[in-house]
Amino acid sequence: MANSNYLSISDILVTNEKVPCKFLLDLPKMGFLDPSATENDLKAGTNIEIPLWLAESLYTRRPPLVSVDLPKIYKETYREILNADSCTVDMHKLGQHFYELGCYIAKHDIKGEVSSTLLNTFRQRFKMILSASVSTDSINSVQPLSMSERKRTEAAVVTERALSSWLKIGDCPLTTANMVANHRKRKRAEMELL
Amino acid sequence: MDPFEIEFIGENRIVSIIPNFSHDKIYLICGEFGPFRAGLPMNVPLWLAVMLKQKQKCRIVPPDWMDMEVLENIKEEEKRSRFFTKMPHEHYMVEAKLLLGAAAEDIPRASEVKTIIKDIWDIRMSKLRTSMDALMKSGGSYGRLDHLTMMEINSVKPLLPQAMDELHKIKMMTRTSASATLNNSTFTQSGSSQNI
Amino acid sequence: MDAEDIELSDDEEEITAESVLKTLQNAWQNERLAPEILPHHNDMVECMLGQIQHMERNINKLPKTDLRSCIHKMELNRIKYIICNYLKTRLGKIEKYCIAIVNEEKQRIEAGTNYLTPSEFRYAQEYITNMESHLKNTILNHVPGNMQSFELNKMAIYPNFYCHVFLKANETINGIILEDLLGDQDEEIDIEEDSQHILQYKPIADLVKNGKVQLV
Amino acid sequence: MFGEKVIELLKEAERNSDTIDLYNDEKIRQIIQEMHILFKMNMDDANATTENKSLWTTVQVRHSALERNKRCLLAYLYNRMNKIKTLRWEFGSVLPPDVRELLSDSEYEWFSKYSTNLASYMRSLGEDIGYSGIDLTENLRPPKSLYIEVLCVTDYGKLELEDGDVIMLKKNSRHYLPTEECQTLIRQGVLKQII
Repeated sequence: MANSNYLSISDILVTNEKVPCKFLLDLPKMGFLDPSATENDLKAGTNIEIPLWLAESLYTRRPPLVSVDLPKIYKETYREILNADSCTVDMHKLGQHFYELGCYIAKHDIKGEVSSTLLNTFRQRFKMILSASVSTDSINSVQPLSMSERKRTEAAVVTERALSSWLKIGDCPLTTANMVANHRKRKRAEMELL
Repeated sequence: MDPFEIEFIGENRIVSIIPNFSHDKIYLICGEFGPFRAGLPMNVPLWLAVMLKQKQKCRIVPPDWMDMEVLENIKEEEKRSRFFTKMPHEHYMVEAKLLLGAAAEDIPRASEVKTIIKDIWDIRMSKLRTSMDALMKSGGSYGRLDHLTMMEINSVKPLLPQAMDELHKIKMMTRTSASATLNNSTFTQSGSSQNI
Repeated sequence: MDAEDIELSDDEEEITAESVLKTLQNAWQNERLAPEILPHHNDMVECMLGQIQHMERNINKLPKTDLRSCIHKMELNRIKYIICNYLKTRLGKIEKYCIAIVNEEKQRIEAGTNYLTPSEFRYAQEYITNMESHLKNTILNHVPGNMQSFELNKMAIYPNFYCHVFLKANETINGIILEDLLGDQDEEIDIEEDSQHILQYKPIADLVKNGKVQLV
Repeated sequence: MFGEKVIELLKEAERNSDTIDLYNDEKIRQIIQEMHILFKMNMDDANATTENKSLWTTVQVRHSALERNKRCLLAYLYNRMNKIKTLRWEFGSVLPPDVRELLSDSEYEWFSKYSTNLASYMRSLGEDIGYSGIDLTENLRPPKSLYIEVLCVTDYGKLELEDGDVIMLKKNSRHYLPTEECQTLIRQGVLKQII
């Protein structure tokens, strides 16, 4: 199936994450990509972090202009921690887009272990999401989640709430449309600021 | 789907009422019902039963399963079994909620009935969560879910199917790197199906 | 006051309004739960609209306080809800996957196996035209020359056939193949009548369309 | 220049997923401006590649940045289009002025065209059997009862019911109305169902 991501904002944000790269050839006039560089050209051998989309486009040239290294969360030290007990890891701080970025970056992992770490981590942390979704505490009380984990949890909480209110309420209430309500709320907030 | 939509589907289920009025057959698009004879039991769709009850035009005949003895057995069985047991029918929870809501006085020991049905529901919901976790751990690509009712299935959406989608996406996107080193992978992928 | 049996022009056997309603309700449920747009059931929709119209005329003849009037009205509201929700769900998919749907539909029209009704197809085409002209007006006509093209292929969004769905089997089906991405051992499963499963949509897409399974 | 500005724009859009923000004309203009600068540099360097072959790579890198900017701009617009669609379904074909002014002119034109397309689709429903169309923005919730009790939230004015009765919808007034006839007003936030 063809890629459906072109217009996806979340995919754009994922591919905007920075990854460490080593430049293999000189790149004229691109010195500005390296904040510490003083020269106009970017020299072969320079190690810098650049957004994934740029890294990919440089990597896919023939010959490749860069070699892409793994961000630290996917490196061996972290992989060991994740495989042991991923539920203790603060994904909010270490991997906002852990799974999504991991999928893109896996091909740069020579050992091929990123894939199993991703799957393993996902399966382990699923339990956290599961319990967070039925917990009465707020989402923030669980071990910090990655962006997509958070979205998943929020969706599960919505389902859970809908179900428990269904169990309580007899009638199927008609309500104000979402956008209408939110715009009105925002307008009220703006009025109060004035 | 929204629980109210599942309820809407469940409302087509046929239940028995005893009308307090007489009327000829009514020809609805979903079928013919009647004739209505005051005092004589007859079958109508659940939505119609609730509507007539609210207009005080009928009494509800409690479904066979809405009986403490039957329910005690179901509860015991559900507690004992590792799997989901067969419920009285696909929409037991919808029927219970609507009939106990609109016609509690027609159902003997209504408040006990209500409590025990909620107990059964809670046992099943907690079993469901355990099963979801087990399904993900065992591979997360296929599961069998006999005897789960539509409302129960709906309660794991979108969480379970989306998590399975995500697992599949990770496998698909990282396939090339993974297949090369599958043998020394620290994680074993089980293709076997999980019964939940 | 009669919900008459109606005859659908193409079919020889007589079909009751009751059975049409059931089919439509199943079609609605499938449409809600399937990732892709399913073949339309316009004949069912029109048949029900006809029934509604007929019934509404009759209701108006009844005294307002007549019990039957409330009952019929309530039933009509239920059917209207199904129809509206069904059509709206389809529109939502048509909008989201417009480029992919129109491309595929053009081939299907040639083969006479169209999924969309003529007005849905018109709607989809008009939707793309409007999208194109808006994006051109705002962005594409203003960016540098070699960036101006409206790239349908890139913009297309496809339904995810690999997403997981819940189903109940209407009959026993043997040999559904579950792909195993990491190993080489695809798994083959049989599903018995009335059993329920969660699995990928892809291997069962045709079974949804021919009514052998029901999405739940 | 390498897509930073446009990311700010998208992050902004992502933050407020429940409402639509003011169309950021200024930023869009700046981004397009930058694209022209990049393009100009590329034209110049492309002409110089005969002397300096390695410049060709630089041209290609800038080209990627241009493509990236284009993608981001389209994603920004597309995301807003989806919200504007929701506005049509929830507010109806006439937008309140304070919402209308959040859209650019071209967006408003798109809104109108969307609305027209939708209207002609809805009109076509059932036309073969003599129907005058179906309003799909109604019947949004599974029906429960034919009449409901509602509270009026604003001074709305007169409402004529199908049976010819006219009622006055004043702030804080309570009414018992046919569900079918007040569901749209509930969606628009004029009435509130009392449960």
